Amino acid sequence: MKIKLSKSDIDGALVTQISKVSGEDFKQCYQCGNCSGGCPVSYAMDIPPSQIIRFLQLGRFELVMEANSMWVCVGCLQCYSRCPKGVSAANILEAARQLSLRKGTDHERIEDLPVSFLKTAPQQAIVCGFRKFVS
Amino acid sequence: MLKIPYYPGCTLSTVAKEFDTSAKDSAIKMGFEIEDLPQWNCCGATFPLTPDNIMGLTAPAKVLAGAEKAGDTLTTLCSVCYNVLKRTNRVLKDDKEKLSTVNEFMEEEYAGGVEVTHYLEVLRDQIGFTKVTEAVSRPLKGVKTAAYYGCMLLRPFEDMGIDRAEAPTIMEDLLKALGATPVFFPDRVECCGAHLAMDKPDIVSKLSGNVIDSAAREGAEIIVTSCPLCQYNLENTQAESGSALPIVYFTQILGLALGQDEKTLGFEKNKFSPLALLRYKELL
Amino acid sequence: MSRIGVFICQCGTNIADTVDTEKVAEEMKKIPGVVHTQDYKFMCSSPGQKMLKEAVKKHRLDGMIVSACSPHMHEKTFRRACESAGINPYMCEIANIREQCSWVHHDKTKETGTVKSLDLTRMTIERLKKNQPLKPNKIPVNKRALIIGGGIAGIQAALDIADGGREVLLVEKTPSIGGNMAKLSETFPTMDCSQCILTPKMVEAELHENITLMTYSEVEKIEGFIGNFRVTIRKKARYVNEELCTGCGDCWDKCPFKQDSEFEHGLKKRKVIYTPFPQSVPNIPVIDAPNCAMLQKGKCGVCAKVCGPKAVDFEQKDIVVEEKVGAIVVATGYDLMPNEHFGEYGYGRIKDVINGLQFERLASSSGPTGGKILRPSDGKEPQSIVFIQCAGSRDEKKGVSYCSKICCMYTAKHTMLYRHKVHDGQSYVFYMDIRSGGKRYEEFVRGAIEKDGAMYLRGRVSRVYEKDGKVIVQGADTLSDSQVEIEADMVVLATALVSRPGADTLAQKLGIGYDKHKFYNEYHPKLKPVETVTAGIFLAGTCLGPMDVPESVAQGSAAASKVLVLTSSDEMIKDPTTAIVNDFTCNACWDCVVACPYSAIEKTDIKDREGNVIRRLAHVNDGVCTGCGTCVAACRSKAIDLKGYTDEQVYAAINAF
Amino acid sequence: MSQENTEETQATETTETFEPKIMAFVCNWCTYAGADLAGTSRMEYRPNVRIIKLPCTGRIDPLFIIKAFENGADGVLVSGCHPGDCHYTAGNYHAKRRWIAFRSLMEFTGIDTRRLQFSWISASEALKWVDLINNVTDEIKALGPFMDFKNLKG
Ligand SMILES: Cc1cc2nc3c(=O)[nH]c(=O)nc-3n(C[C@H](O)[C@H](O)[C@H](O)COP(=O)(O)OP(=O)(O)OC[C@H]3O[C@@H](n4cnc5c(N)ncnc54)[C@H](O)[C@@H]3O)c2cc1C
Ligand SMILES: Cc1cc2nc3c(=O)[nH]c(=O)nc-3n(C[C@H](O)[C@H](O)[C@H](O)COP(=O)(O)OP(=O)(O)OC[C@H]3O[C@@H](n4cnc5c(N)ncnc54)[C@H](O)[C@@H]3O)c2cc1C
Ligand code: SF4
Ligand code: SF4
Ligand code: SF4
Ligand code: SF4
Ligand code: SF4
Ligand code: SF4
Ligand code: SF4
Ligand code: SF4
Repeated sequence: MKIKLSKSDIDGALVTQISKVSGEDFKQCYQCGNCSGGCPVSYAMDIPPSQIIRFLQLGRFELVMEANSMWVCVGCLQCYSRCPKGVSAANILEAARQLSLRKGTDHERIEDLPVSFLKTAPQQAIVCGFRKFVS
Repeated sequence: MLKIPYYPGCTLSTVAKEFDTSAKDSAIKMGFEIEDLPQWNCCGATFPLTPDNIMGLTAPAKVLAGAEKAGDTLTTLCSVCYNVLKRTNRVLKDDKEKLSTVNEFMEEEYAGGVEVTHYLEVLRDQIGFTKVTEAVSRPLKGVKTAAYYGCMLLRPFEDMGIDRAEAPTIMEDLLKALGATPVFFPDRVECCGAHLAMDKPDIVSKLSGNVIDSAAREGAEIIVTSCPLCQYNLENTQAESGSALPIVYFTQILGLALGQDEKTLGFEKNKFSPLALLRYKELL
Repeated sequence: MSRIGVFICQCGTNIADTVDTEKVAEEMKKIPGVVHTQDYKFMCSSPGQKMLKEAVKKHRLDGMIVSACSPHMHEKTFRRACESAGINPYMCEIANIREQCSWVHHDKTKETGTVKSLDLTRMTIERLKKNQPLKPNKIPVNKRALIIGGGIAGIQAALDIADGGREVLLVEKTPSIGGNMAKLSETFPTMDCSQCILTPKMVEAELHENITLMTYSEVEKIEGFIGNFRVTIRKKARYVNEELCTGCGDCWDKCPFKQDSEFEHGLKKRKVIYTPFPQSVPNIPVIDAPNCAMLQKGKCGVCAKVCGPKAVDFEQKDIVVEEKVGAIVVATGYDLMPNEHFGEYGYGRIKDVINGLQFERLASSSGPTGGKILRPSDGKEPQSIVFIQCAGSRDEKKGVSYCSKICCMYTAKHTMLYRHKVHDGQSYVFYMDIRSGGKRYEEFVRGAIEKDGAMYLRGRVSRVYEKDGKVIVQGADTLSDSQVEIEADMVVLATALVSRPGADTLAQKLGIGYDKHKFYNEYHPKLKPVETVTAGIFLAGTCLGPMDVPESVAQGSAAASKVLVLTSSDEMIKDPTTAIVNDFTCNACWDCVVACPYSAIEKTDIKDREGNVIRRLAHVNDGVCTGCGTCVAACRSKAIDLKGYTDEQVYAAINAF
Repeated sequence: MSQENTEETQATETTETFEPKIMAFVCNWCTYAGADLAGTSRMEYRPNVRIIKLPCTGRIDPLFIIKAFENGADGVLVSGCHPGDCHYTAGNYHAKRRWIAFRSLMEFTGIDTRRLQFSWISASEALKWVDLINNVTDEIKALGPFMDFKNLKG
């Protein structure tokens, strides 16, 4: 990948917005990779958490929004708990989800879920899932 | 008798009823009572991770407002409820502005006067594990029991503070008090996959599978948890993979040790009941 | 040697458990020359030592063996006891029957330990028979010190030594002391202004009654050894009489010719008669002779005409002086790697690609732009600057293999200075690693990133080129796996620190070691960090390798303390274990001279009464010799021996085996 | 073991009961201190070695080694500071060069070079010292007594 980097990218509006929504300052992250190292699902992400933050540092908002990472993140807070800088990748991915959902596009539809799941699963799973995946 | 206001939450009122009843019955055996809040609503089952999402705080805030009327502490059992209520409470206590915004959306105002505790904390800090041991009539001698904490009971540490986030012992200490042999296994604070059960079952199988393998390798015979979603994910994964460790709520094991009739403990709902094992060990 | 006493220590039960000390004492009595033997519970205790002394008197001993713990433990104790009993301390030898016998052979029957103790004691006795009384060498110490190099390290060393009451001669090659630190704008990690903290020290050095400054001077030759060096110094002609000059500046105001200023790294011109910078110490100009119209072509002389006190002196010549000093501190500092190393970065070709010290000058309020960050090509304020770290460092192929250690820090500093001066400017830093070990250093770098918004990119820059008035930088960000291109207004290279040109020549004159990068070698990197293998010569600052100001200052002080220790007494006592040449058998093959790692052996001439050289001989300088014995093994004529470890002594021990 | 009774016993010795005599030339700063440390740490090793301490391996004259063999050594050990660690900066380099030359000389004179061993042992390598002594003792034991020089001296 080739990036042309300029001040307007780094301070881009969308990046600023995701920073505001998540409450996280991307500059804090020093790219140690602990979050990606501990994230139980980074193996299934298009872009692992630390690199998500890297792209945001570089102003590459669109890459973050295209990746599946935010939908795979399970919100376990492993990343945040162990981050030496107290940066929460979880918050950042949640913010990405929020920005996507707040546009009104749902990530999941209740109709698509298996009936067996809906019948047996603990309520909390369904409630939580809908909070994460539906606007 | 000491009465503590208690928030059951959706799942414990339905799918995980046995968690609720075993805890209530056990409490009585130990000389206290947990009492349902007269009125409650779903906590939302997820703490909003973006600070600008104030709406996400209103549901748990309502619970807290209700609890405030019942007393100054509120106890819970489900790890997720505990997490959501405790973190919300913290935010509202620390951020007066947020508190007043949230109050604008509620009929009853919350003043910030509730302390959220987990049933485990009640046992450890208010009752004391030695008292628990005294109440034990059926020690679980030699039962190798693994405590699975998962995420929500512990993280983030600065908000939850129930125990050390990476090396907790509260459940193992309880197990010891019950006469069981706690099994410390590496994956006990790793994630089970949680709500991904909804649309990414393969991820859940993998994560929960890791947890079970990790416990099994250390010789666990039973796994206990305090989260219905963990219980669900672990049990389902096992059903798929063909291993057969009983995965139960810690209160069910507690009930057994306190000598409750095993028929009241709801093991029939488990895919793999621990009763056969306990009988084999001549503990029943 | 006839009357030897042998004392066998039991060390409580430490020795006695596995060695039959009584038997050893008995057996040793049978050896010719041994007149007294005794075993005892604790030889090193006061009663034990008293016993030794009494035995010396009673049995009229002239040598003794103590079979006890390792000589590393109590050799000194027993030799002192000997001395106070009136025999030469070097007539006392230790047989190590504890660490190397009783403690490593656990045979409770005592058979093993006893047999070995017998052997060890006997070998030591035979050796002792060949011992000669030795006298520690006493070397007179000249209390003056020479400092070579007047950067911050040298200045610090000079001030500390001078404050300690010793005379100091500070020799600086350029017209002013101050070194590289004088060029810095503000300094990490506290961001205080470099001039503000350095100038007072420079002035103090100039005014200190114990310090003699010799600027515009160089050391040409060094002879002698610790405590007794003779140094030849060339004081280059300044063409200005230092006594008369008042530093008024009329001369350089009027001089019609200009040259690039070395101090400003070409960002500004200076006159042909000049001081390097306004705060120069001494504030006395020099004439840049090769460029002076008067000195080259005999036309001009403007400076001389305008000089009120008539200080300009075109007739001045270099002066060569010889000075005697007892100790030398070398603090000759560093240079930045020269430009030609950075073809792909366009240094020297693209005007807006500069190095770190040039940036310091741009940022300095006394610099060519008065502290405004303006790019050299068109004097415009750059809206974006790319900093390239490890330029030349950590580049085994084209540059140097080592890390220059301070460039991570000064680059972070530069981004801060830039942000403070150009508020909406964006800086980018390409780095391989960020090395900010040190008190408050990591926090400093994080401040540059988190507070001052420097964009750090993990990767090296591959090339830099010009396009439409912009400097295009092409590099990588390995963290995002991407190739990165930045259109910058200016590029600053965090150029490698290298040793001074000529560092090797100076080292050879001094007889000190240097590594392949021509940084000077410390005696021991951990335990003797400011000493050299040549006794009496110490090191400080960046001539040892890259380091920052705090470290350079610490080393200056450390070297000073070493000098003060050395000059604390009039004489130096040295261990008598030194080599000695037999004048009759030496055939002047110089094998020993080559072998000696300390250059302790001199080639000397034996002259007859008329002064004709009749013979040449090796001669060991006791002041320098460390007693390693390498020369002895090298000499094929067996003409050189090591006192305390003579061939005779060693063979005696072997023969007793 | 005094010289007399060594010779006495040797006559009747079989390889099993043969206890070799080993002479070690070591430098004062590294190996001697390492051997001391083995003692301080109460390690145990074979008792066959006798140490001669020298300031530096650079002091070791090849003739010392020959002399040791002449005097009944069945094996000789030379040990000093690791390259680069020499207390005297370079003494051990000189020593090394000398030994290399000496080894070929040994080969030439027909002495089994296994009887002469070189090693670098630092002041902290007590364990290495112990292993070295044990191994060398075993090896020399296997080679049997060294008779050539003794006979010569006879
Ligand atoms: C761009 C840049 C920024 C820096 N910023 C900082 C900072 O913010 N903070 C910090 O702590 N450090 C900083 N440093 C490092 C700092 O410059 C050095 O640590 C310090 O100047 C070293 O001092 P020194 O006395 O060892 O050497 P030098 O300053 O090099 O002094 C050596 C002196 O010896 C003289 N000399 C050389 N050879 C001879 C000879 N043969 N005879 C007589 N005299 C001789 C030289 O002329 C010179 O005056 C920076 C370095 C660079 C390159
Ligand atoms: C794992 C590790 C590996 C290392 N490896 C290396 C290496 O390979 N190379 C290297 O150069 N460095 C290494 N170091 C660094 C090295 O250990 C230190 O630089 C060095 O030991 C510091 O010595 P010191 O004298 O400053 O402090 P210390 O060694 O801590 O000594 C301080 C002494 O003061 C005593 N003391 C403390 N308070 C008081 C008091 N109030 N009154 C009286 N006495 C007191 C303490 O008991 C102690 O004996 C390593 C460090 C670590 C942790
Ligand atoms: S753990 Fe924290 S600092 Fe490290 S990469 Fe992740 S977010 Fe950045
Ligand atoms: S919260 Fe999300 S990103 Fe963080 S560790 Fe858990 S799954 Fe990974
Ligand atoms: S002299 Fe050495 S061996 Fe003897 S008692 Fe003292 S410490 Fe022990
Ligand atoms: S040389 Fe003369 S004119 Fe120049 S500074 Fe000195 S006194 Fe002034
Ligand atoms: S004589 Fe030389 S230094 Fe003086 S003014 Fe002329 S050119 Fe300048
Ligand atoms: S200090 Fe930093 S910039 Fe300088 S060479 Fe080392 S790693 Fe590179
Ligand atoms: S090696 Fe021996 S003979 Fe040769 S110069 Fe030195 S002392 Fe004289
Ligand atoms: S003993 Fe060592 S230092 Fe002394 S002269 Fe000989 S080789 Fe040089």
